Amino acid sequence: MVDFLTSTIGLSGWLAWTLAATVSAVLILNVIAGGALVFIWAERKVSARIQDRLGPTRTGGRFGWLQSLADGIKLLAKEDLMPEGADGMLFRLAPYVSFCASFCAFIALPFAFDVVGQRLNVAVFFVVAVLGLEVFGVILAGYASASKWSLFGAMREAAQVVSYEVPLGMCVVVPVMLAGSMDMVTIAEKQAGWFWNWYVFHDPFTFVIFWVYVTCAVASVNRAPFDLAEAESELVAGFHTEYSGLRWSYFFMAEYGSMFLVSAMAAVLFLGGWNGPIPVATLLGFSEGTGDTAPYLIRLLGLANLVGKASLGVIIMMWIRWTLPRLRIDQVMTTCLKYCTPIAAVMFAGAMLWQIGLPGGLIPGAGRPGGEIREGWLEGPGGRAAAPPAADESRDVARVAP
Amino acid sequence: MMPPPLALSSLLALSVTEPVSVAHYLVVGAILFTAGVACMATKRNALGVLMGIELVLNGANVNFVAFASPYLAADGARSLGLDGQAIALFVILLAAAEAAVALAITLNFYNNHATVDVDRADDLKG
Amino acid sequence: MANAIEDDPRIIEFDVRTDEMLVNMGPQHPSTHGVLRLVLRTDGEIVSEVEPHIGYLHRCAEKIGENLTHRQWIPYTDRMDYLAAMNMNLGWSLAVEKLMKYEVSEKARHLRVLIAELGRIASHLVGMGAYGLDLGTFSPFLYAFREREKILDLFEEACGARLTYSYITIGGLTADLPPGWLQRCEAFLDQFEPIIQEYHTLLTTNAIFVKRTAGVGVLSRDMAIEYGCSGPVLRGSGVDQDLRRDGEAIYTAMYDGYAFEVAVQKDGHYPRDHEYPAVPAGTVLGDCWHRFFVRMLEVVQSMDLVRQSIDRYSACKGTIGEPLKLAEKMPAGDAYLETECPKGQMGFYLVSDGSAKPWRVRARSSSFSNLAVTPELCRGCLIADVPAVVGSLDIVMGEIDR
Amino acid sequence: MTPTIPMADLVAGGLLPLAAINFHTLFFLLFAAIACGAAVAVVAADNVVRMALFLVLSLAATAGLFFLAGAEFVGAMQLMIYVGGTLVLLVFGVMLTAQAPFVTMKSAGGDRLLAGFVGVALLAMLVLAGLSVPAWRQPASGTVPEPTATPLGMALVGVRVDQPPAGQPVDAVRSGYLLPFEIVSVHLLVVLVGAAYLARAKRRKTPRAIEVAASVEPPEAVAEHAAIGRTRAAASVLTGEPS
Repeated sequence: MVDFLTSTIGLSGWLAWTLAATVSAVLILNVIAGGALVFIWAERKVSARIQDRLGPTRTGGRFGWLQSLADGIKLLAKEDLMPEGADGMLFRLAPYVSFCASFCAFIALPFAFDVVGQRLNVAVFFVVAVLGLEVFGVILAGYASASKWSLFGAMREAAQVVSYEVPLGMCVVVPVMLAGSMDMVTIAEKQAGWFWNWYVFHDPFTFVIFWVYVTCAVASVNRAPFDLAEAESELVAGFHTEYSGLRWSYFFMAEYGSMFLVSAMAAVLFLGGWNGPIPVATLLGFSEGTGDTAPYLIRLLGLANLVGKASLGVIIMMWIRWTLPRLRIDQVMTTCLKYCTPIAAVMFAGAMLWQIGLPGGLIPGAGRPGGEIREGWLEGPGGRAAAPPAADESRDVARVAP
Repeated sequence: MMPPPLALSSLLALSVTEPVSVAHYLVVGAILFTAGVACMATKRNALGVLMGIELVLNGANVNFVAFASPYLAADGARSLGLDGQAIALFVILLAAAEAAVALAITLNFYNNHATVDVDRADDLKG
Repeated sequence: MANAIEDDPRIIEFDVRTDEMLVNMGPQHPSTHGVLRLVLRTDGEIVSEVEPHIGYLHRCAEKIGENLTHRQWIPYTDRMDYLAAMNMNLGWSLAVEKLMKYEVSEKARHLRVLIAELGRIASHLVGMGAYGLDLGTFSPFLYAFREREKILDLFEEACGARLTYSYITIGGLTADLPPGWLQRCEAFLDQFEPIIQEYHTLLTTNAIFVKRTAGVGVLSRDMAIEYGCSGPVLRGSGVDQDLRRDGEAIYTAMYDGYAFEVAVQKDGHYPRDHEYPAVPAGTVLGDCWHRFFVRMLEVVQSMDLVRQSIDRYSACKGTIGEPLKLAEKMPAGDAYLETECPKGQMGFYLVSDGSAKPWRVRARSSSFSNLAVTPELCRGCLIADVPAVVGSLDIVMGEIDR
Repeated sequence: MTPTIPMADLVAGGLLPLAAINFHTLFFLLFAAIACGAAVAVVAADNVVRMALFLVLSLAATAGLFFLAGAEFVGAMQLMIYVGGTLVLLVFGVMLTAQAPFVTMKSAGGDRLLAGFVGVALLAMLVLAGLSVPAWRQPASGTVPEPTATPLGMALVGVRVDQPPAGQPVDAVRSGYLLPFEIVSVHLLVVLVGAAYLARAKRRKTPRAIEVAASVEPPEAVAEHAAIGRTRAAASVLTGEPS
């Protein structure tokens, strides 16, 4: 994008950089804010259909598709109340901490080949780490609200998220190991082709660990049946009991942003990323090199694929939420420590052994050899020349559009 | 290119037009380190003391990473390379281990004294 | 009780100095079924003591009764257990009829059974749905209300009201059924029967539901009797008592000739008159799951009774007869009668001085006694168990506070 | 990481003052300001929760500095481990100091003065030391760093791919970090076991219900004991000690 701005339009360098960075930041911001609007509307429609209701029908004409926007405007107009005993600074800051964490994690998420805010060499770790920061806002909110229900919610969330990061980290490491890279773009690229190239179908262990990941992801974003932090029948509304208006809506934007993020992570790590189940582009003879429009088309297709997969994940989370009762805190911890963690550990070891024994994956010839380790690295002096993985791509600050 | 004199370099530090040098990072590390030491010295809350320790270790880490960075190294100078980053990693790991033990000690102290005020940990005073 | 806490495997005792905290659950709280206020003394998530505070819905109904004629007080009984107003009407009417030694016509008797059992289904549906809500699942609540609405439609057709009916009255009922009602009622039963299986899938046999309710809030047989519990709460503890079979003659005469099995676990199993899901492992007789399950069984049992009463009612010739006059003079004396209401044994006591107004009116409510066991059941449980226990008692504050 | 912008291009753009901005330096200054400001705020704050918030800010900004210096993996680990660790600190902070008197524990004025004096002296020494080597003050060469995650991982398992000894085959064991890696792993395990042992769950000797019953005191006594906590009061009632 920077190249385009400088060479085609002739902007000076700093202007091009600033513009490119702003465009990607605004785009990501819109993905979260717009995504939250769409998903809240979808949640209402999905829950309504599950429950034999219609949901919103009138706002914005058919299907009530403007309902969340109307709600947003209502929230803007509402008074931001703060309890008397609250710690003012922390109370005001908490929603933004949550939101910023959710926002920052999107920076490293690839939406399609080359459509990524900042291609990071350690993207997977970065996303998991930054996503863990979201809980910080929740704890601050719970503490600063000066309400016992809020404090309960915050403590539950802290215990839950800190615990679930362990199995989540283990699940995330498996695709990293298979791809030999923590770069999400590389991981997704390695799964190109037919759907049996996806890491979820790589071997039995990855198939199991995918479901462990799903469980842990639902728990780490606090969705039912793990929504203890805001359990309305026990804790009134948990950590956001005392929040109203725009500050409250920031928590929700963060929650829906995180839901989309973990779903997109699942798509990238296990479900082929932006590669569809059938390599349509390849079958039609499109490739990066053909013509001027082909790269755009391929990226658009990839974008649709990834957003579709991630949205499907979000919808499934909604489906679960409107079906299952809530677990109790001790049961949530048991699920994590007695089931998810050991299973993830065993599956991790299994996937590792499989990688040694049958590096090709379950279907012979389907998988691609993983790893960035060059042969030359192990050979000594000459290895240096062949050593560095291509560093060209990862240097750009903004690469939202090709 | 000759290195600028000391007085000038401190002014240049705040200039946004010049590329940063290792010294920039060293100053940041020094500030973090000093803040950590001050934190350890003044806080009565055991958790505050722990936070001070984390700051000190972090300050040291900044130095390691700065020396390890080929980007920051001046022309022709050899950076510490991977060694610096590896040591920084080990520091982070050990800091985590240290925090776990320190928290356990704090917890036991709290159990026995119903406070986390380190000034009251004076049972061994003669 | 100290030993029970020590031996409870669910309680993890950390050797951390902790402070206890008093938390007000209610009177404005999403899961206290109205305006119940529970003061919890908690140590973190563990509840050491629960104290129910009542009286937020007190309306002096009994005192009002001394200033109205017997029939004029019927609408006030509607507002006691407003979820089963038909059964409240029936209880008061029978008590007055007992004082007068009045006997209603055969057709009115069968119609009363029909209406009372439909009312029991409606009440248990609310209890079941709200219990799901207490455990954090929203959808069963709406599924239950969907079916309850159909019962309310039937009631509306019969008496014109949807919540406070005053339909069953002293000396019979205010009106006979409109034409075609019985067919619509049978159509409802046919349509409702398979839906009970859905409830069993969503709640009764759901793994999370069983985890949340099995072994929680165990009410022993002796304690249930000591505290004067009644209804499903008593039967859930394995006490074989149902006033429709064991009550006073004037009440049991109403069910004369009706075949039904009391929903209670006898000799290790529940009645086998229908297909029911098996009792899951981990449940203890007297826990929340059994109380819930008894209610589910009673829904089926009431459906049987409704079908029987439809046959008998349509076999009766003639009219249901006229109810007594609004200001009918009663003989001097007193009478007390308990009936089996959905929530338990509802007793009405009245003293008459020979005038048209009772000299003294007293209602003995089942929810009041059932609520009284809450402190015993919630001692040493987790916060999340409190709504689970209170919900399983299925209380109605209108009846407790009167 | 931002490549430096050629001066000539900027002059041609006619926007010299703005155009001369080195973005790497700009972001460095931004993150450095946050890191240092938050670190000072940790010292200044009295409330333990606020302290934790500032600490997280400082650590996160430091992670940003690591990213700027090309140490992506270290930066990500910093975010993950340090911030996660601080989170636990924060939780403990809230739990252990929930009683009002302990949330803010003010340091004595003299202590602060002394700490300030020593701190300034230390800072001056460190800064002077840092600036004393001319080579360190030379502006960055701007060599684009290579991604270090994979080489770092290789180094940790004992294979150095970045600095092979000239003219010799790699001596994996000597040049790698396999041994330190193993030591640290075992160390972590030992520490985990030790910490779990120190803070292990122990059954109470006195049944909780008795303690609860004992803690029911007249209001004045409760108010008096509020500063040292309810349980302590309850314990003293049980043991008969004056509290």
